[in-house]
Amino acid sequence: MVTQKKLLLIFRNPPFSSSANRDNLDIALACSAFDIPVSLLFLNDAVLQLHKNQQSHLLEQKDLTKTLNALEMYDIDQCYVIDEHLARYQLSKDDLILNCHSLAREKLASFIHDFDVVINL
Amino acid sequence: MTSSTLHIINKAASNSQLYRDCLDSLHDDDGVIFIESAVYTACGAEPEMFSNFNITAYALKTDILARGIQDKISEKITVVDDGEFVELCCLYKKSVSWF
Amino acid sequence: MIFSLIIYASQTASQSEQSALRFTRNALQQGHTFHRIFFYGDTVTSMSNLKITSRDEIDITDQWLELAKETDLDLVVCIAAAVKRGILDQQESKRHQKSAANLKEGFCLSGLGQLADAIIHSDRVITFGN
Amino acid sequence: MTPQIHNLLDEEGYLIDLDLWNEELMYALAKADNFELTSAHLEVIDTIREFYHEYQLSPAMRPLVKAMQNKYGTEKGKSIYLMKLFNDSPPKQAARYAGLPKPLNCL
Repeated sequence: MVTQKKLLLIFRNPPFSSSANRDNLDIALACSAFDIPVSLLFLNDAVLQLHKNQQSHLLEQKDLTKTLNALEMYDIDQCYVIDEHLARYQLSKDDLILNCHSLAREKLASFIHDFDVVINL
Repeated sequence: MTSSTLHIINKAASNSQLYRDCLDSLHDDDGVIFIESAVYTACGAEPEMFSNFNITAYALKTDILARGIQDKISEKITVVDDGEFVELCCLYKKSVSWF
Repeated sequence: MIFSLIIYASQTASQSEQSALRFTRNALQQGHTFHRIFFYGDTVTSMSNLKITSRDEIDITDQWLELAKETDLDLVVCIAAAVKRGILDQQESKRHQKSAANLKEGFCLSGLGQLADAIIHSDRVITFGN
Repeated sequence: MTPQIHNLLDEEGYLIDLDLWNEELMYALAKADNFELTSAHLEVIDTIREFYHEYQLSPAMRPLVKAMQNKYGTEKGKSIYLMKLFNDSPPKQAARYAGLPKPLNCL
């Protein structure tokens, strides 16, 4: 039995800017099928990916927020945002589609320190 | 072997948000290695931004030589060759890439 | 030490794939092994066998294949990323009823499960991206 | 398999144009496999279609089990229940009959 590694996926992009968020989310779903414990951190502009009321069809794109909502069905419930990053866009946790834990910016380093593998797309 | 993280950064310091996020992520005893365009950060006064932290900053020799900036590298930076970069990845428990 | 790499970088837009290649060569020289090299995102476009590299330039894709020949590297190209960008092996070409296949021989298309497997079975997972 | 149906499917038997799906086609697909769809199968196919509609994603095994559990309770929300019901991998076979894309992340 291989010991379980804790995986952190860091998101850094705003919605619609690149396929990185989609690609990172796909990693999360795949890893959960392999029982790897996955946490997601939405850094900076990536908090906007979680913003409610997006209308991706206006840009003829698939709705990534729908797939983000599926995380819970994959037993991925460890989602994190940084307080200061929410504040920058005048967002509160109520504006987000997912129930996220918020972290103080000063706690970021020790948070990342605890993981075994980090993928930062 | 340490329990700390090696941060691998490959963009020039003009990507200020990337550097800020990387700085926010630095834990005590972490290391940072500048590769590709990030080796420019190893020049002059730029490494100052890392001086508040108890970290070691490295820069990749091949990328430095390729850019012809070997005379400009700050004394605060440890220059490592390709083999030593691999060794660092073994020494630190994990890596986080910033790009 | 067992490494796996994630390469997430367009060959034309960045130096990252070359950095990854150099890293791999050096690690192999030191006696380390690689569980898998996983090509993801825009990286996969460089695995087209229709790509032309000018004769006075070095084709990094060929360099991977040469290295793999000597050392048995498992070079996996993410299937979802690949088909989206028009990189198809025979099977995908047939499946999607396309007229040709263009994945360079020596690379294999497979799912993200291969990345999950690499995370489980490697001591270090290093990302090279742009 | 009748030639008409065959033309609508890819190599692995998934529908190429998802909008063409209807119940009649679903039964025809199962019949081509010599597979009889019962009401128990229809519950899974319904669930998988609802899942896709909500999340734009064909579910893997675990989320399918969870969705079944949420809808029909613990008795039917078990992977062994689904595995007994289908002869191929349940998420794949149900997705084919449901006219949905192949679930992601299969090895």
